[in-house]
Amino acid sequence: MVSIRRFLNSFGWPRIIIGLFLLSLFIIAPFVGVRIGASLSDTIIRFGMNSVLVLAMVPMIHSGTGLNFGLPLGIMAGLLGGTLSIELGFTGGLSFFMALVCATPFGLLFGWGYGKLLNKVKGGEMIIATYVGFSSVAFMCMMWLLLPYRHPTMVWGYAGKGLRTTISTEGFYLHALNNFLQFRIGERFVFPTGMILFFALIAFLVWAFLHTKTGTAMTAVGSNPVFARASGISIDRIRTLSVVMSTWLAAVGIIVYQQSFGFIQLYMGPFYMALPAVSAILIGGASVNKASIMNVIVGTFLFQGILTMTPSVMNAVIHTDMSEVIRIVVSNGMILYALTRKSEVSR
Amino acid sequence: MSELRETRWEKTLNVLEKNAVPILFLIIGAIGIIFSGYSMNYLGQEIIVRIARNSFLIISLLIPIMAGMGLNFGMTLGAMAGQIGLIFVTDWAIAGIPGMVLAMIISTPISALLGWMCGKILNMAKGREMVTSYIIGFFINGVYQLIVLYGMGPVIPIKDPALVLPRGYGIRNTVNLIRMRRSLDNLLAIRIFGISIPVMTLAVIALLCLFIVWFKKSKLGQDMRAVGQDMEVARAAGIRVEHTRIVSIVISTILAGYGMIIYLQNMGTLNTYNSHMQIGMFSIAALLVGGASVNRASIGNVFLGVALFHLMFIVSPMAGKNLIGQAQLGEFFRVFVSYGVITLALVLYEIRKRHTRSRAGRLLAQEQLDARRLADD
Amino acid sequence: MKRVYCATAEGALFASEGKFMKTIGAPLLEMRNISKDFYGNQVLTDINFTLKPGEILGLVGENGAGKTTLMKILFGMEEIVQTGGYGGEVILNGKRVRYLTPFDALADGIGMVHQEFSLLPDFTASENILLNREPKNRTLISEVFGDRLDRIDRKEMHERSAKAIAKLGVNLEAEMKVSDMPVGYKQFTEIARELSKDEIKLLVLDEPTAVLTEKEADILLNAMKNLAQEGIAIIFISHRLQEVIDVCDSVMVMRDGMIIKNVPSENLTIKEVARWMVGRNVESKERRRDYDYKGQPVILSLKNLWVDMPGETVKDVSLDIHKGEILGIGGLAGQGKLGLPNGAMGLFPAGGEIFFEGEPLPLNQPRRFLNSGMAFVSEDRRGVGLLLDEPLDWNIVFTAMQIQEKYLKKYLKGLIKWRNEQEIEAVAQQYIKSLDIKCTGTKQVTKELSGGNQQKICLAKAFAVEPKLLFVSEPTRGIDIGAKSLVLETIRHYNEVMGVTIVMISSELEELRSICDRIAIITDGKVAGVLPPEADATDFGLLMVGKEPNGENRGGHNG
Amino acid sequence: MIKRRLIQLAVVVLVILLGVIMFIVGKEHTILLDNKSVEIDGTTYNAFQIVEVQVAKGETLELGPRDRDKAVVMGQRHKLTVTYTDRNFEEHVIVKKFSVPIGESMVLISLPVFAAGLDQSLWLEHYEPPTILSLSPVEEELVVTEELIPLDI
Repeated sequence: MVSIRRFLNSFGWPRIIIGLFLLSLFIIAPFVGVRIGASLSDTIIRFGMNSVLVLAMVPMIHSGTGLNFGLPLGIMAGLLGGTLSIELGFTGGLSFFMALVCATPFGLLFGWGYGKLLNKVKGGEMIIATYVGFSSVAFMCMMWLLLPYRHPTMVWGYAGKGLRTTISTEGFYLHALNNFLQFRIGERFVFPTGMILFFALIAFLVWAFLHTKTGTAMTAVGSNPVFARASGISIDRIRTLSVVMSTWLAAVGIIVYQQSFGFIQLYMGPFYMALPAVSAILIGGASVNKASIMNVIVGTFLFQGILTMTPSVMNAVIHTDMSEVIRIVVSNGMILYALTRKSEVSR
Repeated sequence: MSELRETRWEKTLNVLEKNAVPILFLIIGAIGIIFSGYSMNYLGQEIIVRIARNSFLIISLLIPIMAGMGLNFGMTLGAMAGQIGLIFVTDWAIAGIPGMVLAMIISTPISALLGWMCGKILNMAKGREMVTSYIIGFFINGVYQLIVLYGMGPVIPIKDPALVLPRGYGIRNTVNLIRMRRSLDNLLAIRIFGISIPVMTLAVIALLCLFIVWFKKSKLGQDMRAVGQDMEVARAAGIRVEHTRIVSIVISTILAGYGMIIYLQNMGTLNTYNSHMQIGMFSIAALLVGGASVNRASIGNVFLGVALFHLMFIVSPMAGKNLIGQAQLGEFFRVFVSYGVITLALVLYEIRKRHTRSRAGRLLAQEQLDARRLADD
Repeated sequence: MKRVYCATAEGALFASEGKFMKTIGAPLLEMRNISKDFYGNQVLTDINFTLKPGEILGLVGENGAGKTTLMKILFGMEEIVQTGGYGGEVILNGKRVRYLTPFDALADGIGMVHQEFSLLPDFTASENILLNREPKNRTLISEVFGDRLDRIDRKEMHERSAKAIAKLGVNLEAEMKVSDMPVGYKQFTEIARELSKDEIKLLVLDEPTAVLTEKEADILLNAMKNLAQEGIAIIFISHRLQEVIDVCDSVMVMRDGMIIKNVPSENLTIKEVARWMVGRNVESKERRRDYDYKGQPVILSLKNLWVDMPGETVKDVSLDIHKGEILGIGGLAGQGKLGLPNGAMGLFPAGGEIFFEGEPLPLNQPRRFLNSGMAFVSEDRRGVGLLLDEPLDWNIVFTAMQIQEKYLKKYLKGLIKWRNEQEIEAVAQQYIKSLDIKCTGTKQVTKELSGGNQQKICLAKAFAVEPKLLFVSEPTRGIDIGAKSLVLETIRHYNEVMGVTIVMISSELEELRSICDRIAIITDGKVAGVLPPEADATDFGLLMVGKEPNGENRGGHNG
Repeated sequence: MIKRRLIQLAVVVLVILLGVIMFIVGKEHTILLDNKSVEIDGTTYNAFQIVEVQVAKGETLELGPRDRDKAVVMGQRHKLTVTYTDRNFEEHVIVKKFSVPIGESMVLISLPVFAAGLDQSLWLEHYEPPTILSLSPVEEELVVTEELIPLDI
């Protein structure tokens, strides 16, 4: 009994509630004529789309730099990468790879500057990260208008310049991963093997990094910076590194997202993308200063599961789609819960 | 504490750093004016209108800052309460000043409740007030949508078909406030050199300023300043820290509600699902532009802020058009600047906090050097 | 020096007044066989004393003698209540009192001025003095919204605070902002706050003169006398024995939670008091080697080191440490002994020069400190010493791994440095055995261990880097007797077998004397003197209060 | 303490009262003015050839036979001015105060009856606008909840 209670506390009530909620959705689904197969594969696809973005939270949380509300900054790098690879005329699977390549330098650069900034504002990271994200989106809005892109599929037809608000990845890296080794069970359940494998690969890299000397140092910095400092570790260096990693992961994440989603959304599109990612990892059991790959997987699955199931089930049951509202309440409620918890670090 | 010797350069830097934001905006504004080519008269009129329109909202931010809770991103809560009030009076067809007053009366209890919740939560997240209040804004926005988009119609009776969505429940994207449009502004408005001045609105704002000044002198104001400086000392002196913090948020929220009503009576239309979110961000940006910081803000900051920020806001699209031939660029620019300035102000604040901390060390070093120098001669 | 004589003169003169005062009036405060234990370890045993109105009682004793606990009991601090209250009874004005919160004590007219200021920097003196006791006027609005919207009566406020300041007899401008005040004035503001309470009967001053300049201290001492004459009783806690003897009617010396002496202050000598303080002049039984450190080369030398460590400021320390010795560093809390190692390692901003094995070593760079072959076991175990949320094996190997790349598998010519879990496991096991650390296994999370075992982990962490010189700070603080001796044994073992030079910082003099080759006493941020462990306890006591053993005044006011 | 509670209670009551007053004073009413012949128990009141009507200080409306027009007013009590010329070309001006019952958003005033100087209950009646159910399906408007770039603030 006691052990159960301890488990529940460690796992956290909100997670259990959300988990049960999702479970109940899956149970109700067939009775209201929603096909499990389809919705399950939807969930998995959305999982693949978002998991890397959620993974982008891990390094920064590990180094104690807090939740990465500045995710959009990394996404900007990803957008630059994607558009560049198209502009340079790459197509098909290659364009996906090139997108990653082109995004990398931006990711590293942005991350480095962002990291330096966050080192200057220890204690106030999260709110500042939020606004760094917003500012970067707004700034890039101007850039999308000004940058000399020419590729006909991307620029406004009439003006011949200035990027469109949404660009189709059709013919470029659309489903570059999804279709790789894809298989289907029944006529509705489709499994995007490639995308899941890709996530597995990236996740493994992060996991591996955390087992190296530097990775260990990063965990220590997050767990107790003073201790790390007393062991001769330069906290700022480690933090900057973690921010660079997070930013790069965000860049990769958005490209993976686009290859499945089918569109590159520019301008204000990525504005609020940080919040779902943040709440996902929190739902997965992470706290403001502790996170693991497991949190990412669990969280993303739960969160995306709810996002896919609520609309269909809700519609079927009460004929009104409240999923949007539910999303807002659940995700922000989760973030609030995490912020108001006494942070686990015992000092 | 004996004076820390700093080079003139360091001193000037400090001064610049303290006023970095307003200076920056003066420059942006000046450039903008030149390229937009608007007439001074037009700009003057616009600025006056916007001071009347926005000041009240921005002033509502002052009290939490006094209580050391930083920028109250949760002011959106008040804005929502105000909007709910307006929706009701519009449905009941109450016009003019009575409409506004009634809307305020309706908004008050809602604001108070939301503010109290917000305060409670913020007490659980000490040290992270800003980001928390910011998320609370989003969270409550979800609840607001639940009520306005789904609740209004079936649960909460709304008769006027002009308000309800064609599908039969939920409020439309925009609510026309024609019945009370400018009713406060036009009340004994006067014209001076072709610029019409909404005397009544300004009078109301002046009244609020007096309230703020008076409030600072009250016991509660004193307690808030104490709590703002050091919760532990305040608690040791027997001040109810948590309660005081909650009250400061409640007051701020209620004022924000009233501010929103004044703001919307000038706008004339309510953008049901966006006005409140936008106004929160822009009010905070304006206050910071006025040279306020996370822990210091005065009424002066408010008016300077509104003037400078909105100057930028007015001129940038036209300037963008004349410069690169794209008005849209200017619109993006002003959004960028709004977010950028908040970022900048927050960063400067954090840096300054560390700076003051490091001074102590430098002081000690200086004393040691002096001591040794004395020993030497 | 000059001021000491004049002060003594005042003292003598005043002592007689004191006597006169004592003769009148029933006891204001009486404490009857007070005792207190924190979970079985006795910190106060059978405390009895009385205090008359207008009496000044000097309370002296080493840190941990129980002074603070006694005062906490008097004030009914939460922690006392939470840890199961106390034995005996406190009698105020003939009626038995037992406070549950400090506010009750304040209400009964007991005021306390703490060592660290509790002032609001942006408030003026008067705003601080009357904090939350401001004079108010009702307003119409407060009728509706409650008292808290009363208007503060600034004029009245100014007058009342000015009156309180006047009682002190200092020229402190009531409308001066605290942040603009010299430190002494802050102290006065604190005291004025207590005096502004009309019902004040008993005033407790904890180390009030520590931060004051000579002149300010004199003003304060005089003020105390004036207050006493007005019938306010004062308990004066101080390490500046001269002042205590000068100003107090009687001096109460505490040690190990007991009252050693409670005597009138007339013709007391600092020497006596110091001896009572440091106490038992017993030779500790431990065998003590005589190690000829002078014969050994200097391994580490500090030159004019200053350290900005809050509460433990080091002002100007020059010290040579010889190879292979165990150097003890003692002194009273707040005098700077802890600042020394923390500054040397660079955990706090420091200045001056340090040379390790002749090489100059840059300050404020922990990395360089560790690379050079030194290690530091911090006194702040939970804050600095450990990763509480991580398994203990991590804690043990972490520093060594980061500094010396131990316990790592290298791939691709060291491009990838992988944690070598087996090695880590092994070394953790080894230390668990050698220091017999009580734990469920190498993967147990550190915060679950007892204080003693945590301390051993800290030591293991330091040993794992195999340092040439090891700073050990308060190694036995807050751990049980068994662990204590084992820790000390281990330290000596490493010194003798591995030849590691040890610098041990401790506030327990006996502990230092039991294992060190020589002991430096830090007072007021400087080295007051260095003595052999077998030196007379009195001399240590005198050094701690800033007096040369030969009786010549040295301490007093940061002189 | 009791005193304060009472004061607070009083304030709350006052505020609510204020609200009610505002509701009444600010309520907008649409007044339909009807110039049709009506028959009330036997007697017929003929429509005017031409009649000028002014509600409160609003604009003056001209109504021919079987005309209907509307005036929008704020609050309850209003002055109704009716000016007409009868068969023997005498001009009559009738000025009368009337008050719209609370809660009514639309009332209909029959001018001939009004002019005949009968009781208000006879010439002022509640009016329920016919609900037109449009056969053409109204297109659903899309709700925008995340508009990030406002045109003006």
